[in-house]
Amino acid sequence: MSDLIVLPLVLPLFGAFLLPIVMRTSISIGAWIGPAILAYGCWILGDQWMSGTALPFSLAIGGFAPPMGINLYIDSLALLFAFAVQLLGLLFWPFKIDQETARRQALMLLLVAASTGLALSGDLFNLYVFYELVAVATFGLIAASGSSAAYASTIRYLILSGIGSVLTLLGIALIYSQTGTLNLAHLAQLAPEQLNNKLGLTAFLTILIGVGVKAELFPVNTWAPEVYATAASRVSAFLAGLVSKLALLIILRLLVLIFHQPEAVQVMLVLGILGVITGELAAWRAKDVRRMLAFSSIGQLGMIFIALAIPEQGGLLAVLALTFHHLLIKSGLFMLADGWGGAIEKLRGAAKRSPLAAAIFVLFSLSLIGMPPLPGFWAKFTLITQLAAQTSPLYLIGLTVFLLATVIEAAYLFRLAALLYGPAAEDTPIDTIPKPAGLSLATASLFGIGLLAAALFITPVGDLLSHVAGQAANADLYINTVFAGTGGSQ
Amino acid sequence: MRNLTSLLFAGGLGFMLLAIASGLDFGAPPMLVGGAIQSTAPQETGATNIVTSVVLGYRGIDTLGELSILFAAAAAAGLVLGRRHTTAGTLTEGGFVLKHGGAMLFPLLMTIGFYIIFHGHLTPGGGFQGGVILAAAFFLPLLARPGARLHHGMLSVIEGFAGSSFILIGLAALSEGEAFLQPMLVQDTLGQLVSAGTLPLLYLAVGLKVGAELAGLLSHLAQTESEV
Amino acid sequence: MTLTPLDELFLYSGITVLVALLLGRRLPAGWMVTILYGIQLLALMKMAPLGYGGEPISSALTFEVMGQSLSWRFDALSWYFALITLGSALLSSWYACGEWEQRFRQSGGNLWLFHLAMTLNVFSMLILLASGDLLSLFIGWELVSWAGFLLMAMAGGVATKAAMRYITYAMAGAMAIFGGIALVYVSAGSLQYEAILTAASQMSTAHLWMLVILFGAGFGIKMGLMPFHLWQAPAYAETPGPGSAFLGAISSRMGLFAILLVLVKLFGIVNIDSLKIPFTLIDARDLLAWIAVFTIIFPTFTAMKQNDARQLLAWHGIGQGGYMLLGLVVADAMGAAGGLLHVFNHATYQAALFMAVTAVIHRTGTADLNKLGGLVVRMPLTFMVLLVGIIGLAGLPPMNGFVSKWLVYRSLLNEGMPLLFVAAVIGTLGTILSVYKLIHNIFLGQLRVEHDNVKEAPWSMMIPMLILTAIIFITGLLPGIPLAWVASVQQAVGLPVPDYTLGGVESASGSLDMIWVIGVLFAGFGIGALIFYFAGGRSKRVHQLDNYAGGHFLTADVRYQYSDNFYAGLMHLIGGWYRGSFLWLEQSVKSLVEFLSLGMQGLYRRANAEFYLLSTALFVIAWVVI
Amino acid sequence: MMPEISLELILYTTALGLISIGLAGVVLSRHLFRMVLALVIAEAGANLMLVLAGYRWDAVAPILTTLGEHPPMVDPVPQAMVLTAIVIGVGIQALAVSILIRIRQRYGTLDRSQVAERMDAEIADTAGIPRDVSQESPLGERPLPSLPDSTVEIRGGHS
Amino acid sequence: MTQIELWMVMLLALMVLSAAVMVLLVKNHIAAVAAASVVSLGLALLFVLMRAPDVAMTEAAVGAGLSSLILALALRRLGLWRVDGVKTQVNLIKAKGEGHQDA
Repeated sequence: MSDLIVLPLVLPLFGAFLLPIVMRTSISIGAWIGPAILAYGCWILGDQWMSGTALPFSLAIGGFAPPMGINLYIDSLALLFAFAVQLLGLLFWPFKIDQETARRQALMLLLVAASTGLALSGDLFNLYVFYELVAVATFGLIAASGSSAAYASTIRYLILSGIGSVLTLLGIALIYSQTGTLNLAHLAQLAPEQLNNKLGLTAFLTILIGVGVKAELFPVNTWAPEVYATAASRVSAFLAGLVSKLALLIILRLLVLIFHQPEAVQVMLVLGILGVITGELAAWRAKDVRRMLAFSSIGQLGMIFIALAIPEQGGLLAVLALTFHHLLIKSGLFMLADGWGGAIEKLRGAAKRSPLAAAIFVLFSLSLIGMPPLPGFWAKFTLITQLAAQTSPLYLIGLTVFLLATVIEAAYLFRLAALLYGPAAEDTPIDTIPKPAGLSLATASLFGIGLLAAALFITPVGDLLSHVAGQAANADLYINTVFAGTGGSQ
Repeated sequence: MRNLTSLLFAGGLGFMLLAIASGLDFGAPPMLVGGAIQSTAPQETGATNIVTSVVLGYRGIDTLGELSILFAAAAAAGLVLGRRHTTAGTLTEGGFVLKHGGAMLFPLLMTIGFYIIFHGHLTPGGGFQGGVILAAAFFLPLLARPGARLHHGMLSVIEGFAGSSFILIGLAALSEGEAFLQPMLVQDTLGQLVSAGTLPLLYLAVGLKVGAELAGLLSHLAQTESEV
Repeated sequence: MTLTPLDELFLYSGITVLVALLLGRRLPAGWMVTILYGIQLLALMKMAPLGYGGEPISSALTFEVMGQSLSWRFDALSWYFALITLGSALLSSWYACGEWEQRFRQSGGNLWLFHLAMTLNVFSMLILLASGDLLSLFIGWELVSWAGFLLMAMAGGVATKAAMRYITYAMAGAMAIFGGIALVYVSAGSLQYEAILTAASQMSTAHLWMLVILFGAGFGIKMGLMPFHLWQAPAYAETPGPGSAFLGAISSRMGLFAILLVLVKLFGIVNIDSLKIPFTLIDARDLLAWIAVFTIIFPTFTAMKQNDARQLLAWHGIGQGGYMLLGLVVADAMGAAGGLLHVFNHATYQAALFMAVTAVIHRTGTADLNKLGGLVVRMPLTFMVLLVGIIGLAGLPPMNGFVSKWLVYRSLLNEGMPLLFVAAVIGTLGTILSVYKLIHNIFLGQLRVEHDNVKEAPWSMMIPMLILTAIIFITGLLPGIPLAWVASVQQAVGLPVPDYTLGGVESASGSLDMIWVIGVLFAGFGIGALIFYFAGGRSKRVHQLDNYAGGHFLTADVRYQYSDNFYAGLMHLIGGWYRGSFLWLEQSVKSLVEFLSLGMQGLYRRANAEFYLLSTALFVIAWVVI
Repeated sequence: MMPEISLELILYTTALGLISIGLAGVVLSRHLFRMVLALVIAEAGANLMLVLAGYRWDAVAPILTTLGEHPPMVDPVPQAMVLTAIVIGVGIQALAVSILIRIRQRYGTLDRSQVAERMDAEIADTAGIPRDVSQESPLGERPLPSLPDSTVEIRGGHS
Repeated sequence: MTQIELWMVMLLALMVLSAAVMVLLVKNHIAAVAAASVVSLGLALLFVLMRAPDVAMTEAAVGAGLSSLILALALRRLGLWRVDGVKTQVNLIKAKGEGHQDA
């Protein structure tokens, strides 16, 4: 059964390769391939979760024992992420049928496969490959929206992310030169002796900056506003919601397993604080919805980086809570932006045109700023208690910045909400006020329902997250799981 | 001012990295994984070219990912450049040498390409290198005769089947109860052409896919548009 | 699971919200909601022993989330505030039923939203009041903030702007509290009140300072304490009539409740007293006292300048909050009793005043003090309500405001704080002046032509007002009734309790018995009437316009009443120096954010992302390597 | 037989030098095509770095020429990874130039700042935002914000 | 590694680095592409010396061959295929103090 876990990773690739051929013969059949594969992937992963197979376990690809071959490491966290990838891939599926359907859907399948790979893989270079695949598929999907601005933003994103991958590759080369292995578990074993030095730190930092491009780490996140403003909403939703979190996952794994140096954490803390400051402040003045969401996303990820900088397990819990919360919210908000994407001023009175959308927006906003019964509050509560418990004054600065940023966030989100519920401008008839498309609205409502469900069942959700965090924070468990069959690395 | 700063920054970064890198023990790599692979690879995969056994065996999924990246890049480039309104227009007609040389080179390049692919597990070279040569073979006529059109349909069919057969070979191992992409049919005839089990098949798939992909990409780039 | 009385209260309150949500679009919704408030009040009465020193009642509802346990309970403090909350909700809702509702609906108001917002406010306030630990306190706090936002913002236009401003302030406050909670959690290891109580005595001075500042600022924002008071008046004034009566009566008192609970009960006023400010003679408690005094003075004088009746009342609401805090901070038996009693008293007359003004708006369509006058002949009952209300507001006998203010003054003198006393009296002076403006400009003087056929307020509005009037007078006459509740509150939060009687307070330094006071007062009136009568006094009715000025007979369409720009001369004397300084402060914070935001946008808009990457890589690696 | 320091230095300098030159090129170029070229160079540097990670003194290429005993070989793993990285690089490069072609078609320029400016303008246009400020114009030229609403009640009532 | 090889490495390194600088400095785009392919070629030779024949082959085929071909084709379609360097209007690295900077 557990061998099948490789299918959600491979089948989308398979589908992507075959899609152009099938589409050539029959578009109607071809259009079903992607959703079917993703639904199957969801089913396999869900089944895996339900069947209660002992997690975590490790799966050697090609039957080669881990340090030599590549292994997939499946713990609750990876499984959750993989499931989220497949599900969101399904929800954000580009259904539009036109001349380029085959290519667009193939790219989407590739994106899903690569994201699943990022969630599951246990090898540093393999992660790099999937990271690049995510990048290329992303570029294609962003550019697919076809506007000139989309091309321009794509090339800027591409170049930035290209430098990022060069730096990542450099970091990988440094690590390999030092240790002679790239398996994360193996590295985790060797790290205390071999990577606990300047070289290890440099390698981590180059990887951090490289991967940070996708994770919207300040200051390599300047691509985000323009890309989110030009790409199709579904793509933006997938990027802001999921891909950034997967990049975070890489950093999280590296931190937990390999790099325990306090300097590594401090760098992230400082960059995270700067990210929060710049993102939230820039969002304050944003004049169109998408860019506002993009800046807010930068701020939110800054918060997650601050959380990531907390060394204890509680910090990890905060990271996970914030991550999944933001995943849900930002995806939903970007779905709303499909149709509401234009200038904020144009949305005057939009609540009358589409009350459901406005209500969902308010719900998301409330959760985003941490209104108590909603899950966002618990995520933020976990974060601030952890932050306050740290002794270094830098964390207190982080706490202060975090709190102030929340105020600013509330101000701009509710400025928009007030606009939505306010009267329409005199010269605009109500029919001309933009309105989210039906499908997007339905998807957004789905996220809203998910959010409410999480709020309702916050106790089990919280327990689940604590369990997941506990598993993810346990480096020894990781090592032992990966090397269980071989009884050691040597 | 900014130019100067950037230059200084880049130089400084390089210098610091150099300082870091000079701490490495150059020329004596730890060979933890590499050493282990060297000693077991010939038995496990049956390939004498150990790089090949790493590329297709130990790190097979990397290669799959890499193929996907190439595919994604080609698909994305296709999406960006589009198919409409393209004719191979402004290329000037190739001269006599180019035309006939191209015609003569085509079979030669094909042979070389396939040779490299099939000997990938024995000698340097393999699917990628061979694939590039195949692509060149397909592309050359286009350069020589601007009017000629590459058969895009054909290419994409080759590409799709090559890619999916890579995965199918991997899945076949899975259905045999082994791990995904586990090498099968390894004979004990190290050094022979038919020795490495499924590896040459995988490399063939890689080569065909790379060749088709790149040829398609090149022809996309070579076409000029009438809509400009 | 057995339902405790507290659970029943929550249940009824929840049902009220549901009724408003589901049936709110139908017309009798107002009555249904009112009746449900009544039922809630009855449920609260089941817990009446709490008001007389009974044992706290816990809710069966508890949660365990992420290692935190949440619980809810009622003690004397909660009960006292809940009583005021439900009372004002009941009367405001009653007031809204009938004619006001119809008018509101005709003018395009969303009645459903109004009822929903009101019920949500009440529900969330009950949750806040019942909080059994800091976390549930914060949850209730946020709920109250957002429910208030809903009620304030629903009128649209100016109201939405005011509500936006409110929510920004409220979020800032909430975040201060949130930070404070995090610090408490770290030092106490738990958010249960018991754990905090034990931890508070061992906290370092710096820690305690930080907590006092964070919580003080957070709760103070809700109360409208001095530097953070700007949001309150516009927000309350723009709320639809009965809503403003309700909000004005109780909403900002939630801040006082939280201050009582956290600063006074948990941290202990003694601990706060020990926080000295270096190089000065004052400590944190003095600081709070002075903030309270300034909160009395400045908003009161700002109120004097208002030309909108609702704005005037709302500004007073801020100032009156200062008296409550002042009394509490003095924290001796009488002062604390005065502060707490003032919560009740203020709720009664503030609600009555807002209702009276709303009634005037209902009949005349305006609350602009420059466009009213002489209404006493058309709306005598409303005039009476307003008169009683302003006597209470000004703190004059025989109304209840006098009692609480007397207690505060008395304790200021007892504790030897003459400066504070003088300052508080200055505040009262401003109050008297400005409430005179209110009653004069609305009811006295010349009736405007356009108001010639104005009628008395409808009975649906009148009855709640009269009930409030009666309460104001009765509790003025017999302050012992609320003082009993106040005493048990003081006991619950660990403050000394005064000796109270039915008519007032007894103490060594001076007693108060309102029965005597009022008796003497009315006796004086009676003697005056007798003298007037026996001296042959006769009255003669003349028409208001039966007169002449400057050699001309008067006509109804010429204004000869001095009401436009009332107190212009006085304003000229005192105004100017403090005017707008807080606005300037607020504006400059906003500009700073705006400016920074512009800078950040520039940062992200520039095309040199690669340069950022390069320099970050350089600095980060340099920091590590070197 | 002569593990000299100089060889090591030369090779690392080459690899890191290529990366630095590439980085500097990306930052300094004003032309998008040249930025792509610079990226290619930086990638080449990273590849070299990776190959260096597997180099071993006096070893042979990782290909078995004789069965049984064989001399020490260099590490094959980095070589396999470099193979992958090179192909990835060329894929991205192809995508980049095809996007460049489109940009050139639409905007008529490949100058970095001009493209950025046009993109900003286009984003603002599609969103429907009037572009009040160009990013070059100083702050002082922006219109002043209107007076706050709160000044109204200080001035006395709302009329 | 013999002395000759050492010299070759040195020479190649010099060649690669100077070609890389050339890529950024030359005005003509064709020349830049050519320089880039020189970099790849030099690297391929270096890889041979580093005992990495597979990589060398790939680098030669992909880096020097294919990549240059792609870039050249792109140049043609970008309209930058001009042998005469003077005609290219685009400045590569802008001279200092000339008009607005994007910093």
